[in-house]
Amino acid sequence: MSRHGRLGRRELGGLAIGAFAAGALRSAQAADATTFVSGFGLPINLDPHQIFDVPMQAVMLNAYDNLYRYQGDPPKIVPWLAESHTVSADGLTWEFKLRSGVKFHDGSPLTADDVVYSFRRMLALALAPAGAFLKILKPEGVTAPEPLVVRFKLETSYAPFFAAIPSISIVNPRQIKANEKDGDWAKSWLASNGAGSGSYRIVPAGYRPLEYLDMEIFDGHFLGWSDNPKPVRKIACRPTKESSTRLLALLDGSLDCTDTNLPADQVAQINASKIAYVQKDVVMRTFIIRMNNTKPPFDNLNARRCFAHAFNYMGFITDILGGYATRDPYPMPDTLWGIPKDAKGYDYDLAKAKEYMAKAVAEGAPMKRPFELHVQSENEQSVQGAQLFQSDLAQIGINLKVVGNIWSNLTTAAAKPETTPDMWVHWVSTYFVDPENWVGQMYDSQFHGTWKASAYYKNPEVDALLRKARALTKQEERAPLYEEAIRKIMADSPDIWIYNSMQLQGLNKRIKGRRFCTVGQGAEMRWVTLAS
Amino acid sequence: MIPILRKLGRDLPAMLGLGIVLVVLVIAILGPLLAPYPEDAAAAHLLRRLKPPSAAFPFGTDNLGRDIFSRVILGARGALSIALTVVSTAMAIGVPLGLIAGYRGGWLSETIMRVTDVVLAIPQLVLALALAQLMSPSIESAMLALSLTYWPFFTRIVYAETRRLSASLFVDALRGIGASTPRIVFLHILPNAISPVIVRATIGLGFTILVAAVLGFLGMGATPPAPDWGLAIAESRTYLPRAWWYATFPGLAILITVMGFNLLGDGLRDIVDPRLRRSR
Amino acid sequence: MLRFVLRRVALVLPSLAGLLVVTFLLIHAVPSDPAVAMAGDAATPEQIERLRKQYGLDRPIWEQFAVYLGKVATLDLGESAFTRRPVARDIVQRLPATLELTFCALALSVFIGVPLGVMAGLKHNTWPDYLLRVFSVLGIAVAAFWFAIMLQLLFSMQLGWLPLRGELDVSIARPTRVTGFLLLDCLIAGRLDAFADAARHLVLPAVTLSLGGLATIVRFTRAGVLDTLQHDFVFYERAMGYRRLRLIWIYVLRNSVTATVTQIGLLFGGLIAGGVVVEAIFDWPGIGSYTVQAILTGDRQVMLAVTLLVGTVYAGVNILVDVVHGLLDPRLMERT
Amino acid sequence: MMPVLSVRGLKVSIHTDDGLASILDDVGLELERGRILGVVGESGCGKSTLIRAVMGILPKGASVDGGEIWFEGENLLAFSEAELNTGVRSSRIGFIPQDPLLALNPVFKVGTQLLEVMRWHAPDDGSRGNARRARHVARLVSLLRRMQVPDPEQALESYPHQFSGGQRQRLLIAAALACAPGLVIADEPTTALDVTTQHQILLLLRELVAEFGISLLFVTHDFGVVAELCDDLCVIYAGQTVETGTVRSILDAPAHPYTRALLACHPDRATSFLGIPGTVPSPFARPSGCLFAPRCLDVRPLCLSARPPQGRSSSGAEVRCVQYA
Repeated sequence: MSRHGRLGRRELGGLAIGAFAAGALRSAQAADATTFVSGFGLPINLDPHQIFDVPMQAVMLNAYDNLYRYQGDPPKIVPWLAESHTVSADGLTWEFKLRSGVKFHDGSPLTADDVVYSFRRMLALALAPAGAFLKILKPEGVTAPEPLVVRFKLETSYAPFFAAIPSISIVNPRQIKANEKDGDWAKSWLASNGAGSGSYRIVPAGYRPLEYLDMEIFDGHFLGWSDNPKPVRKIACRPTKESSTRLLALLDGSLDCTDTNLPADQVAQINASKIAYVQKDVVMRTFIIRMNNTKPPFDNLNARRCFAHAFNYMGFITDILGGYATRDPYPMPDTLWGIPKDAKGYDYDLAKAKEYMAKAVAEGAPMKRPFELHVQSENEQSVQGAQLFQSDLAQIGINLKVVGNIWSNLTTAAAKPETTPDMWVHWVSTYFVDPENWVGQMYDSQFHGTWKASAYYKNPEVDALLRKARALTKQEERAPLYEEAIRKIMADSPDIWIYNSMQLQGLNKRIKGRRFCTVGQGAEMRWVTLAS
Repeated sequence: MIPILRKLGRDLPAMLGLGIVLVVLVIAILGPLLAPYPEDAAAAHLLRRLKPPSAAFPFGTDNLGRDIFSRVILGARGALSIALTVVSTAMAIGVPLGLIAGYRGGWLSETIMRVTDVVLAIPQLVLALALAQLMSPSIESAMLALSLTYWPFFTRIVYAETRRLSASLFVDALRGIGASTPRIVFLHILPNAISPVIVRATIGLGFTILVAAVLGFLGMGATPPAPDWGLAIAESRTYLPRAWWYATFPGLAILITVMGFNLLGDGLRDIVDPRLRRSR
Repeated sequence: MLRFVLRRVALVLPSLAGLLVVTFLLIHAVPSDPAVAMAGDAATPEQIERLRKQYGLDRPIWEQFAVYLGKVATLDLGESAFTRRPVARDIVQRLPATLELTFCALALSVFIGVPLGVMAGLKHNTWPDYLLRVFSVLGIAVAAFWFAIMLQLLFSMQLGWLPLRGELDVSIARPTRVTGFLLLDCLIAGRLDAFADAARHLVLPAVTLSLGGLATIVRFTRAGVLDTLQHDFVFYERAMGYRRLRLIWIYVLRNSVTATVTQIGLLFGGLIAGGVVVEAIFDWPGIGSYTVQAILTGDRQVMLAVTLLVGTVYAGVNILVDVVHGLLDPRLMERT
Repeated sequence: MMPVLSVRGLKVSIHTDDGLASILDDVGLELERGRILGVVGESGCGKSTLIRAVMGILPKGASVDGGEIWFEGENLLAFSEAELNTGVRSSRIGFIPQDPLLALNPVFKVGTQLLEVMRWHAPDDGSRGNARRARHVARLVSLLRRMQVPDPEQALESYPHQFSGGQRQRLLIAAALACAPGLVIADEPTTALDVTTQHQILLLLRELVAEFGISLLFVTHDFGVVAELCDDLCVIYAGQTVETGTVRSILDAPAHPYTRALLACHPDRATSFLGIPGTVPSPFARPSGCLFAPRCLDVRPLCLSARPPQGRSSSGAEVRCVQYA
């Protein structure tokens, strides 16, 4: 492996003596062609039934299998452990036919009973991944009528059910039961071990929570390895905590890929190097400034419109994000179905903002009070966006205070309208590819109390449309309902929708065969080859 | 007083320190008048992000296109008020407690020292977080958290020195001739124990500015867009090493200010310390 | 001496109990709800409510404290709400890494700081003294992360002498865990290659972390030496013809380091917290980043356990400091 | 016979923040072998500086500007610091300090401190390593026993603060004699002690001078002590020797007005309680004439204009006063 621009290495190298010198030479040759050093973040634990977030995808997609899986860009849901599925006309009964001959890492066969066990475990733990299922699926609703058939009997018709199926990993009940304590479904054990059938197997000795994780290739994976004769044999997850270390490690060759939150300001520097480049992918991840619609003046439409016109969307995207994002005026990714393409979003126009402000003031809205905008202080981009907003609002005489805060406090505060800040900033990532993931959970008033619905927006017409769309199974029938709901939501301007993300990831040039999908953000490793 | 100033006048580094402190004070007071772009305390100028130093922007511009020179000038007030408030509050609590604990002995001393141990052992971050949440995150909550975690340092130092001194012969002698306790403690022990206190305090001024920066970064202290020096360094990490000027100039500001206080502190220490005075 | 140590150890328990009460109250004053963090991003309010019940978070605070105290008494620190692992296990895994780093940093600070401090004291108000004073201010005023990045740029990127981050190279197998201290484990396993690699990984973080302590030690040692040099015994010892080097490095130094030793004790408490930034930049798998993560996710069990742990380490170090004080100056031992 | 110590015309000045201070102006004295020479003067007259100059340990900023210091036929001023440290201090010149508590390092055992001195300065008897150390311990024990320190072995294992003032002074006397020097300099060694202990120490010193064959330079401000202990006397005022001679001759017939005034103040023979009017002249601004003139009861016009010459009194003492010129 060659190292980039090391000036005067030969002259200065003479000074390095003893073990240090020997070690330096060795580490330069260390990264071999079968070990992939990954910079993806680690989930806070390894149990796919406890955690459901972006870092978990990187573990799940490699160490576990699921019935269906999102593949490709744009994402398509494709059969994985299941060969096919059927759904009854009323949308309540789903049957999945499993592949035969699938083996877990311990060599035992994967059957319908194991799938049933996995879903029941997920429901019993009732943690993040269960969010989409708890209301519509009871444990006894999952059954295995045949060794390779799994049947789901839903309580109510719920269209996003199928979209959420890939979020559930199938675990090995034999390993789980062997490590169970006091009927805890082995949640302590699985938090730092693996019990799956995926392309890679977790090495428990190589795991320290949030620090590092080693995974080894599973030669007996059901897909075989004929499609990738020279796969990565060991994935060494070594996430970086600091943005500068991440950059240096990539340029130094000791990191094969960064995580997917590379700041736009580092793109040029990475692309200028001989060893790495920046991969750009459009993902479904929207950036939003929330407004608490219950707190005056945000209960006033003109006031909300005033704020929506005061954000410098293009300035933020072009200058601060270096153009690495797309302006998305809708409340969900504009690449998703269900978007009313004719609807016009809000643009940056301080004159209009002033007009709306005058109207709002005339209607008695307290526009002169100081406002608080809470940001996630560890996230530079949210801070920058807030400061930009603050600077523009100051020009029209609105006093905005930027308050640094942390995610857990913000989500706690968002549980009640009184404690929810005037405004706050967050992203909405793809948990499953369905409008339900965005508008469904953000603007249906039954979700008030969750951070996704923290605008506390309530419009009975929108509620009705969203609920109707949720109960239908056919996309053609659902799409117009979402389009209409979104038109109404946009007219009410409950939040400030800013952009849909472009994912920036630094990659070593030796990486070949990477396949990208917005779910998992390119973390699935089974097709990757490392060129020597 | 006059002889003290005269002595200080002959101490070259101390004069340099005094000069720096005075200049920083003036900048802190007149900041908005001196800064070429006083509006850059809050404004954003996207078109001139991360520009290297030039005639128009002697220290370059930051990630939102703000003039770093102006922000360094505007930041002096915040830095001084944090550092001075925290250190003087901590001293006001810590020094008397240390004197009492060191001189009195017995259960009172034990109690004070155990409480000190408890407070010292509370991780600063946990305390800062709790206070930030109770008072809403702000520079004030950070200052309070820092003061509350810093005073035991003074108590411990003063305690150790007082214990050493009150064992010494001259204090025995003073007791023998019937000097009152406050007289012994404040006129005889305190001046002898003051030297490490001044050293600690001058170190504290620097630490405080930096710790406040770390707290700010975790959302528990100075918040953007405040032109805080420490915050600027913390924010600049993403842009290092390319935008070297972003961290360098606020860093130099901290360095020079802290150095000013330290040099002055050393000079004062030499003057206040009676043993050193005797040798002159 | 033994009685003194026993008495101090006995006093630690009430101190730790006090610490626990204070921390418990503080943490509970924070509005961040651990149930929300536990439930995860996609959770519904019902899920959160269920967790709150399950973990007794809906009970009155004194009841929660009683339950916690009962568990701590049996050395059960509970389970982390987010890693789902026993907190004790997480800490046992991570603490050695932090202690190893802290200890090396402290050793560096002492072995460099004390001689420099003595030199500055001896050369009082001359150029070497001024330079050392400025140097020690630099140590305080330079932000650790800036310094760390500069070290990385020079020694890892430009010169390639030292690794950029981490504890051990990806290609080197970890030695079997015995003590948890990586360097020790390498030696126990007889793995000199791993030892050399681990030692190389330790250099940059330890140097960075030593910076603040170094400055403190230089300044306090300097002040101590200046103070000691005023004493009559220094003149007497010169008059009796003590060798200059022995006079300074044995007879003067031992009288000068009381305050320095106090500071070293205080630094030890601060170093674990101060390690947060260093651990983050060098991806050092220690307790600092674990604590920050716990604070950011509102994980009360971890915050309490870390506080308790830091408190215990701190109390231990300070008993040690008092013992060292006693060894340095026999008069102190007689008074207690 | 050649004197053990001979100081001639010694001048020492010191650079301070307030300017150049003249500490010793013109000091001369001679100490004959086997005798005890008392050096007497008020505080601030330069006694300590005289001792420091002889031992070559002047304070920072001080320098010898003139004069000679002859010790056993060698010019001490020509010695380098290293030569003094290895070849003179302790081994040839012993030192007894004023305050035994402050002079002992508080954090080391007495034995450690005394052995440290012997390790470098005790006469070489050919033994090495542990044997040498054992011999040193044995010598210290016998010396301490001679000094009437109870339980000498235990004493070596104790810390300075564990002794009484008198015991500590005995320890330091033992230390001064440990390496068998020819000359011992004592800097007001009894000032910090009570009268009974003081008397015992003086008796002890008297005996030791004969017993160990040493010469003793004894600095004090107390004529009573001088009368009890010394053979010869040297009176110093404002950095100048004003009168030297035998104790007998000077006490019987003090010649210099300063000596007379000092003696008049001594409680044993006080004629008034007034003391000497005025103060010692500032070292920064010495008068051009006789330094004592501003305070002298017998001042003449000549005293104010020129430095007085050296003269001899009827009793044989050397006197710096116009009256005896």
